[in-house]
Amino acid sequence: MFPYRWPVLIRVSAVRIGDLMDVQPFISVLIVPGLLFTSVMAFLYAGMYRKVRARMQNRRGPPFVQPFYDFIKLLSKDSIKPEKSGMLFTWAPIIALASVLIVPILFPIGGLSFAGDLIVVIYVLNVSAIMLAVGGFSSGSPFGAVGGSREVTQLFAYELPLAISMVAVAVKASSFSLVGIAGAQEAGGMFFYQLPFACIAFLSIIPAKIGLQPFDIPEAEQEILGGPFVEYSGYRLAIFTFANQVKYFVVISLAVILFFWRNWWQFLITGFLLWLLFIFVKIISARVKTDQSFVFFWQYMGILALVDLVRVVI
Amino acid sequence: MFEKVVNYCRKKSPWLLHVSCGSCNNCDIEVLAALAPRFDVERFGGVLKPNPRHTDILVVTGIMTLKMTNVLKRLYEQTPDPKAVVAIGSCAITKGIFAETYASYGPADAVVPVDAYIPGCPPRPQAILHGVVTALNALWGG
Amino acid sequence: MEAEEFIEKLKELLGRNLLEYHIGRRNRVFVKVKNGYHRDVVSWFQEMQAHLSVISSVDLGDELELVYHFEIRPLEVGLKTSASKAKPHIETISDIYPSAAWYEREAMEMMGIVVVNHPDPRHLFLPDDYTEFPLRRY
Amino acid sequence: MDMVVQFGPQHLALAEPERFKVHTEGEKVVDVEVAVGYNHRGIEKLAERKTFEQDILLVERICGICSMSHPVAFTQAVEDIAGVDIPERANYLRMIIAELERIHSHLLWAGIAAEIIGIETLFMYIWKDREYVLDQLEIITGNRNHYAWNTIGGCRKDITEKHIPPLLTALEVVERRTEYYIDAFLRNRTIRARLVGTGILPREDARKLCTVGPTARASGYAVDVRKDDPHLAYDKVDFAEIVLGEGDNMARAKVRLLEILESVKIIRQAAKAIKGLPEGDIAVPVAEIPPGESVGRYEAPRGEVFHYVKSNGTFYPERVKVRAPTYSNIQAVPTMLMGDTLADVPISLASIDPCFCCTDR
Repeated sequence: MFPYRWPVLIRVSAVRIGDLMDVQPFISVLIVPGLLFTSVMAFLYAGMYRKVRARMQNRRGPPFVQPFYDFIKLLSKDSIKPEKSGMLFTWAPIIALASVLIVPILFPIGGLSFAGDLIVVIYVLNVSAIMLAVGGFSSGSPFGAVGGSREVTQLFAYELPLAISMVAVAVKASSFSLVGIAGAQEAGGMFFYQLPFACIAFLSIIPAKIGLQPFDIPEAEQEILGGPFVEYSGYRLAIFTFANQVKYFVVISLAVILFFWRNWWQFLITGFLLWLLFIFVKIISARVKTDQSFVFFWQYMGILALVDLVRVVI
Repeated sequence: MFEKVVNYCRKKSPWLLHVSCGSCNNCDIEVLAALAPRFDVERFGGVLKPNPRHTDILVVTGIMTLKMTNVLKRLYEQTPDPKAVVAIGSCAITKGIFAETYASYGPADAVVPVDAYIPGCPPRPQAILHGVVTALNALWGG
Repeated sequence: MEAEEFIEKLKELLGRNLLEYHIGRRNRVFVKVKNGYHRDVVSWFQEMQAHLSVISSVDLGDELELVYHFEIRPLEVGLKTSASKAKPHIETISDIYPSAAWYEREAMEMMGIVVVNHPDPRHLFLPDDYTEFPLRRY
Repeated sequence: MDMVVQFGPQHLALAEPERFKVHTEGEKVVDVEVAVGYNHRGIEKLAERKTFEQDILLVERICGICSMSHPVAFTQAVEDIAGVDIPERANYLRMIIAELERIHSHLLWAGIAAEIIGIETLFMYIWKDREYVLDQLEIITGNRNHYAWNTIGGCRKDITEKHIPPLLTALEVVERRTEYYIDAFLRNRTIRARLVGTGILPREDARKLCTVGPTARASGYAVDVRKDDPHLAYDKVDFAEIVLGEGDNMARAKVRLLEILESVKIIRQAAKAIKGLPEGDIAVPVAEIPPGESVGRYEAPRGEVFHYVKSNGTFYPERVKVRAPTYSNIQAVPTMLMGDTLADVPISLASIDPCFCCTDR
């Protein structure tokens, strides 16, 4: 999967979990916080989402491993490529998945780390959001185009508060790397009570980033038939939905690392609890319109994040 | 062995597309009632999907009216293989009480190949679930 | 306004052109008017803020008849005009009641009545290439 | 970018096929083209080839979720022609089943509206509670819909003493849950953000386009056949006619949910009145139908159902004309959608509670 010749210039940081000679970068890329662990967690998160949602609607709901069944079934179906769609139609889901899979490698649970990896995280998460929009545009159907444009407008909406709150955390921990932030929190206690406004701003962005109610405007099934996904089928759709499910896990654990970090097993538990919170928010809220989400992010959340940034800088 | 696993996964996650071609919307509401908590279709992994690209099973109701028939044909062609068609209600099976009408091309199997028939006017949601599940077992059960 | 009073008013308005009328149970009133005079009756109804329920078309054998159903609060009025099958031309009332446009389109495609200067005389329920008139009986 | 988005014949938000071509500039709706006829089954032609008795079952299958309104309107028209007065108890029986159907139809609409704006949970809750009403209907009439409850001259079955207690307990549950849903629709911020102020139909347009039912009453145009032309036993029970003024999607939701509470009140009064009447005489035999014509009107959950029946003395009707409430409400949709964004189109379409199979017959 990953190029064998991993670029030598990455400084291999101190290993938390046991010293595993020089095979450690491959383990951290392929197994622990990397591909295997992330995909298992992604399927678990998605399965939990459907089961808890059903249980809250007093239905029995599907088995926990349902996303796994859906993934295999979608892979086995034949994938139709509309002739009006461009070359990016096939590459958009692959790039989206690849960009989302990079983030967990930088997690402080035994993963690789280097000086400025918080910037890489911000950039890479945006790439996957843009790839969703590109997929929508390249699918050649009006619904896909509307879904793509909505995805881009929503990206602008939540980008400002996201960047500000992350910078606030970085300045507080005086280090732009996740390991550094985690270390600062282990020393000085969790950030969420030291930076409450930035925490609120970041947590409110997550539904928009993942595409959960009340901000899942791009994939609004009822209005534009699934938005960017409208023309996708077969393995392309499987990759796109898997990329989405990985994004569930990645963004939630990013929130835990930035604000609620104590040690690695507490990281897993808080991740599940936070995910429960977001499922609950999805269940009780309807889908707002694009302009309403724009107002919500720019006015309220932007100012909250700014307040905290100023508080930290002074 | 690989084939068994894939067939098992296909059986466990049927994504449905509901196409109403001139029905009295009682069968359509019973199909929606099959989603409701009392007869939850999601227990079998079933989800109602918005467009044909994402679906495996076409749930068809109603007599094939003049305007709706070629829409159904196009939807059938847009659905990727492997797919199945389930005809719900006596209208879709034998045109029911509207047998001598001028405004129909014939029951569902005159338009698309049908894999399972669920009689009733309207068939109860339990009957719809039973029909869909038996269709799944027949097609990919093994 | 009771049924008898309504008929008196109609008689003054139309005189000889009021061909026949019939008062049924639960104040249903059916009034037959000569073709062409139904527009001024309809505009009188419009002044009284009548509610147009529907326009039905009936095949009387040698004539095609349009029945305009209005609801004038206590009364339920059926205003009938008819035209011969050879030349089934009846004036439109969609400029007075906009919702009449669709009912007239249906009468046109189902019964073959030609509604004169109708805003958009396309087929409504039947596909566009459907030529015969299904509801004709004789 | 001027674009044509087509809410095609097959769409998740519409349970039945109907095509709406929406011309938009950016996300603002500029013009709407409505295409009907996908559900046209030629029922009026069929009705002329079947006898009056068979026509009742045919007319019942015009629409599945208002399958009590068409038979009631049809039988009333035929009874007017035959000059027959149906027994007091038959009027009450028909009214109880009609109001039960109004409850389950309004609950059905509330669930679908919640699903369209995104709250799937409210859809699941509402449709779970709708099953209580459907169970009662099944116990009394034998089928969840298509009750085959009417015949010319009265009813075919009777509501006996043992049906009443479970019916009243089910009504308690439904009443309590409806109050919860009214509270949910009015207080949930995200629902308010989607429903208030969208799909506005001013009173003047509602009157000019002759809209009927909750769509008209939500815009302040007081049209209710139960009050204007009292049929069945509506003049013997007291209930409020709910008329609001805003005319937006939230007003239409409020009208329907409040009407559920009114229907529960009506059924309670009817159940009490039925105890006094002798059990058993529920129909009057009708020998033959003289030539004549009449109009049957009934307040269906979506609006006024209108049947014009003309008979020629034989046992086959000369002409049966059916007008469903959505036929006139759908012409108000373009004026409602003007100026809204693309995201509001599905909820505004659903707010008139469209029943396209009634419209196309």
